[in-house]
Amino acid sequence: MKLHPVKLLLLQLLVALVALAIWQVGATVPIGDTYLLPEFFFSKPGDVLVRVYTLFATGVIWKHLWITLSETVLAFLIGSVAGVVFGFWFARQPTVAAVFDPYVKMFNALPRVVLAPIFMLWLGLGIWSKVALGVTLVFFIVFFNVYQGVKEVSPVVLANARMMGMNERQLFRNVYWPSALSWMFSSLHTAVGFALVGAVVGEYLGSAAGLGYLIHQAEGVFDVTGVFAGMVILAAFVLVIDWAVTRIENRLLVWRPQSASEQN
Amino acid sequence: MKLHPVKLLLLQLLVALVALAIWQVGATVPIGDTYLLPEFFFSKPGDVLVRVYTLFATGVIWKHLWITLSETVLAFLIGSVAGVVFGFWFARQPTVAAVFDPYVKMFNALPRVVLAPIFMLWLGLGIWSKVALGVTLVFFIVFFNVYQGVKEVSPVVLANARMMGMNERQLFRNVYWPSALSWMFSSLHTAVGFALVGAVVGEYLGSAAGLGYLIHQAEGVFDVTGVFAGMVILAAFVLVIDWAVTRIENRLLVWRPQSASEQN
Amino acid sequence: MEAALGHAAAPPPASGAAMAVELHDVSISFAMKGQPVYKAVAPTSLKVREGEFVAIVGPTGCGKSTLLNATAGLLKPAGGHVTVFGTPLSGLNAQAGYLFQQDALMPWKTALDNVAIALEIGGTRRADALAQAQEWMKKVGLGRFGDRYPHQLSGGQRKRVGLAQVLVRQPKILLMDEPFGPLDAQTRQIMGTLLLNLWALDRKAVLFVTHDLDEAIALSDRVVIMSAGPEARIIGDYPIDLDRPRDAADIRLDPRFHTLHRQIWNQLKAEVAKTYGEDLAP
Amino acid sequence: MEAALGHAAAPPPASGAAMAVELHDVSISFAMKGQPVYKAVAPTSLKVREGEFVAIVGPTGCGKSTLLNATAGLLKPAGGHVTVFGTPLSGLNAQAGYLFQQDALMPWKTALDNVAIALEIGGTRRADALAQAQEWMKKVGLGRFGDRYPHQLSGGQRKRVGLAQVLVRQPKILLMDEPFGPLDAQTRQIMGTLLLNLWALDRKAVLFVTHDLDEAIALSDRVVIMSAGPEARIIGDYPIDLDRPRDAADIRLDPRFHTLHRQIWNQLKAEVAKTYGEDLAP
Amino acid sequence: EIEKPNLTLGVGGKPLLYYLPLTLAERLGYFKDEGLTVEINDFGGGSKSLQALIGGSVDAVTGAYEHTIRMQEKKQDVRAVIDLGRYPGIVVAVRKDKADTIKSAADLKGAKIGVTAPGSSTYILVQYLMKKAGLNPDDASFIGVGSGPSAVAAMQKGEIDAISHLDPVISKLQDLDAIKVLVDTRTTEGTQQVFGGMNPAAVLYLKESFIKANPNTVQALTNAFYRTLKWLETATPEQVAATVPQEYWLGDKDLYIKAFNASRQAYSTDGNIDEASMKSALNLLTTTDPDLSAANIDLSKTFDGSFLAKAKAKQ
Ligand SMILES: Nc1ncnc2c1ncn2[C@@H]1O[C@H](COP(=O)(O)OP(=O)(O)OP(=O)(O)O)[C@@H](O)[C@H]1O
Ligand SMILES: Nc1ncnc2c1ncn2[C@@H]1O[C@H](COP(=O)(O)OP(=O)(O)OP(=O)(O)O)[C@@H](O)[C@H]1O
Ligand SMILES: [Mg+2]
Ligand SMILES: [Mg+2]
Repeated sequence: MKLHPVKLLLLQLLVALVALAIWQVGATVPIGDTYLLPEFFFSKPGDVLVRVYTLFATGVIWKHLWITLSETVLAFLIGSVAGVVFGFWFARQPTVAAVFDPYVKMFNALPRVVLAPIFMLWLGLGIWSKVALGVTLVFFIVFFNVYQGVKEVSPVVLANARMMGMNERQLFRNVYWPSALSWMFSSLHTAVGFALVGAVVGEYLGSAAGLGYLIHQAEGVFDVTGVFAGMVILAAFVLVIDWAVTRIENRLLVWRPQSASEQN
Repeated sequence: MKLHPVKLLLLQLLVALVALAIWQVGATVPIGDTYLLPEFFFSKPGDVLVRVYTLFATGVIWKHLWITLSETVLAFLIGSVAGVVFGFWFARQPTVAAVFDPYVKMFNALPRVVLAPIFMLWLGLGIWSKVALGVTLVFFIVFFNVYQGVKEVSPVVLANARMMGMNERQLFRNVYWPSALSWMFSSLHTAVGFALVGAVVGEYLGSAAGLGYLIHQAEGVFDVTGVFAGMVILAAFVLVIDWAVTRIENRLLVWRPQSASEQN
Repeated sequence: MEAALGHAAAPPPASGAAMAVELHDVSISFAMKGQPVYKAVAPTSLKVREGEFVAIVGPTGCGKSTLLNATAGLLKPAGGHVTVFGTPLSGLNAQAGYLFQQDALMPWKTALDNVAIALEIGGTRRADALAQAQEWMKKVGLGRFGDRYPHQLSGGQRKRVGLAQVLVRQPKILLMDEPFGPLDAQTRQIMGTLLLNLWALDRKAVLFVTHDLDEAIALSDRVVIMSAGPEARIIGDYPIDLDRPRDAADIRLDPRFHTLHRQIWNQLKAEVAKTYGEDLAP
Repeated sequence: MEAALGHAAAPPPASGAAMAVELHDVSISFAMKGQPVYKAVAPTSLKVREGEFVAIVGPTGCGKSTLLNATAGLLKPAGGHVTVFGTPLSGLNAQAGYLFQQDALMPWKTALDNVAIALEIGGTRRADALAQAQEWMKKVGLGRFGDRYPHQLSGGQRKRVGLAQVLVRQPKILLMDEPFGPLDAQTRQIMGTLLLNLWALDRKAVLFVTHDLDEAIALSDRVVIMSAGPEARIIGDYPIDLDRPRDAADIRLDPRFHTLHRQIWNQLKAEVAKTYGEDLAP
Repeated sequence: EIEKPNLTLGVGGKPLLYYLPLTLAERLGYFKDEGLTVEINDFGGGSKSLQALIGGSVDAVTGAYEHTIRMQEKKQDVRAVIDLGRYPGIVVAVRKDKADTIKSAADLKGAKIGVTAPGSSTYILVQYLMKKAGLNPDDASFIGVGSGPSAVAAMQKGEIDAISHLDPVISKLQDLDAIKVLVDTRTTEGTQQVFGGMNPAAVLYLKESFIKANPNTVQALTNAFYRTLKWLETATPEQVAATVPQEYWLGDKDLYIKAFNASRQAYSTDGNIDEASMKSALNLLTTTDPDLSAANIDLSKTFDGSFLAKAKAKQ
């Protein structure tokens, strides 16, 4: 059942090609007299790829990429660490959790675009206001999952560990943490994307550099090719970060049985 | 250990009061000659509450609330259902999952503000473009969690069910679904907030009504009080939806042992 | 070693009776990350006739559960193959009911629902399924525990729900992994009698793993002994030529019972000693 | 019924020996949503002296595990209280080691780490802990299985890792819930001997739940019988006045063993019959 | 002698023609010539760049003159030092197929009008026009359509009947032949019709405290912008197109030149804001926003012409 890596790669490329083909056809072949993907809004795959190439070839992109990368990584790290810490804290302190529960949910529902000016006020225009925006996205995703993950710890394993005499810190290290790991990683895969989204939206709303800045510039002057080139780079980018997360995940979760679906 | 509901409510109110007090002091008492929470950016709690009251008293708010509610609920429902369906599908079809994995992650990383114009192009300026925006947020959160939830099904329980002769549909109903439920609900709590964020951001970027529209309008004329009033209403609003989710959750998860942390 | 047995009351499988399960040189290995492959079971053959009750005994960790898993189709043998009623097994063994060694109840269903679902998936109407399930819950002594969730039951109670869950479907082949492990001696006997009665009704084939030699001899037509792992093999195959129907309590007074018990016990003891020989000072 | 016992080799607890564990009128109830409260255990008193080995037997589902949970401090009694070495228990019983009936190993640690962690949390250096853990893994016959994760072990192997995990800490009070359940008869005896040796070293108190009456009598100073639930009580308390040290195999030949066995068995049988009386047609 | 040679400057949509002088000043190197290093931060909109100014994350903003008036009401002393655009540059237009029914602002009753954002200057201008035509602001519904391609889409898909917007959206729509212009405040004529005079739009504004503390810096900044205005006054469209980055060309140089030509009159030639223009701007606000009362506004505090005067003298 396990796919051969080369075959898998070919299939993935096939999907990409089909998608590009649809894009190309939608942008150039009219149905009736409307285009499915009008060039004005979607550009054309060829143009976008050429633009991506130019961006790299001229080296313009590196500065922007580097800034966005820093923001994303920082947002991801700070957000996940905070999510983990608060997730654990809330799960272990039911009173705290019960009292703050409505407030956490309220904050989670605040639109980040509105918060952006406040972050800029507090943190300035540098990368930190963008990091903060990313953190507000990443945090909640990780938080809720870790919280639930801790509560899902097997009661027998927990009882056993407590009977051994583990104190709260030891329980954390030896029981809660490993048990919540698969929850955490599940949330991290979503969180990686949202860290990037946060950074880019932050840049989009106010900055002097970064992928979001590039996209914003392009959007203002109908340079859809530029917008899509930015998004393509962004997408490629997240794969790299996610790959890193997956590596760490596989490392930390060696102990698990092959999941049922992989087995058959 | 379980808090008495009245005591809990009092504690929650206390937190709210402390927060309001900090807000009030930060906005009116200068430290040196800067304000911690300058009125220009934060307004004052009293003003905001008065504004909230006026919005309701004059009845202006209802139309906007109703629109935002519809968008949020639709985004939440469509996004979660799609997330559940695809989550299950991917978990049960490792080949599909492997092939599409990078694409899913790429889409998750696209900043929604950039997608907004495309949705408006396709779906118009009505509620559907906002719903679509919300869906793109909700979907990924639910999707990743359901996917993981299905993979975490106890191998022995699964083997037992398969030995009974369950077909794929029966396995879904009797094993995967109930087993993934706690994962799903964990994601739903985050998703509720994001559905609302999606709707509001959509309105913010282009619309004729809704809370996001109100907030944007207030922002345009530097009416911070209006912005905060909008956010307060929004926050109250999400609590209502979340409460509904929690009720359904408790209903569907009666079978679980009290979680370890509640027990002690 | 595979002599056909004559029974008095149980339907005697004719000498030429069809084979319910055959393991042909089945060997089983486990691959583990960063460790050499563990060859749990060496190529092993075993035949179980229709209507035959075979007990498997062996030192702990020798590969009994693994063998049942292979027979159930849950585990792909590294070598050899399994045939079920003559056809080679691919995928799951649809003819078999399997009572797992571990807890395998669905935690989100009540005990009664756990039993009823086994029928419902076969198409039985819910009301009928519930009625039959309740019957079986009574038979395993849990008539009043139907609306409990698994975590609200004791270890022995859960096992009995599992037993009801498997038996209610009346499968042609029964695979039972220490079904009576967490039960007291008295309940064990009651459950044993229950199982024998059911088995006597139609010509089920039973593969029964147990650590209780008395039980193995009292219930089965044949007792198979596995050697200690790794590369466990079948090292003994004893026909149990005691009359049927057997009374679980009285049978222990039969001198033939004691002879058999001693024979099997001695072989088993030697085998276990081997496992510990390497690890334990005598 | 609580006669002090004289032992030959095991340190005989002086008549006035301190009480390790006392249950004073402990009763236990379970509240379930939408169902009446289930009174599992009626007010029950039980005293275990330092250095005393008490076996608990009873019909399946009567409340043995529940009673151990209460002694461990994992379950708050509905009435009565528990004292440990004279001090009333609040929170967990820090003096006790508990081998659970269910699998309780940490799935994310290897077998060896599962054992070692029990020492590490007490402050033992990791290297020492690993060395001692490896000793214990050898003692339970799993010297070469240290680097396996629990899901890569057989049922009996997991149980033995659990046993090593509890014993390595050398707690003052041992609570063991069917510790040898999934082990073959021979391994059971080896483990029983291991336990007895350890117990004889220092004056541990042991509460030992088992379904194997032979085992209960062979190992313990006292056998306590619980009645069938709901509202289970202690209905029998038999001092086992057999000489120590006992040889697990030979003891079964002792006539006194048989007398005791018969007495206990009869009472137990009657009790089990009661459980089934309501559910099963005879 | 320049107090703060490293400046941060905020703008809400740098590539827009509305802010062309900024891009030109940067690309022509006039900031450098004045000894300034200017980092330009682009924000999601004009209001966000103002917030950044108030919050202290930028030193100066190129934004709407109207902000300086509004900030007085909020007790923030923000002053313009040079005018960049003398006309608002906003165009009100109707969809081609509605051109027969909607011929003037008075016909906007019941229409769906697209604006960049609720509360923004495009929104205010239509309201002003409607009010002058005797309509109530509630008589039409206003839809925020954003400033990018989505605005074009909204018109193309027929979701709005009329639009009040800026370049390049208007030029693009004209290029697509999708609209008919009702009011064009990019031109002298159009602006005269609406306001009877000038109505300053894009200006360079700073906090009063900053101006006080850094007069030389502000002077340098003003010099650079004044020089740009002078350059722009005489530049050919080709020169402008060649100066701005190619990405700003809206994908098509011809379109860009067309758009520039349409807007060219809107750029200020002398950078000054006279009393009449101020009043006109204030009037625009007070007419449409009942909460804003003219009594609280001291217009002399919205524009500080002293730097401009020195800049002129220097040239
Ligand atoms: N997933 C696995 N990976 C590696 N080794 C395994 C795995 N499952 C079982 N084993 C090994 O295979 C051998 C046989 O295991 P099995 O569970 O069949 O034993 P068993 O005879 O059922 O023992 P018990 O009586 O204790 O249940 C054991 O040594 C065990 O460690
Ligand atoms: N969480 C619970 N909620 C409700 N009832 C429970 C719960 N736990 C145990 N019980 C009930 O309490 C009784 C005693 O359970 P317990 O687990 O102590 O039995 P046991 O003597 O250990 O049985 P076994 O020998 O089968 O392990 C049983 O009838 C069981 O159904
Ligand atoms: Mg086994
Ligand atoms: Mg028990």
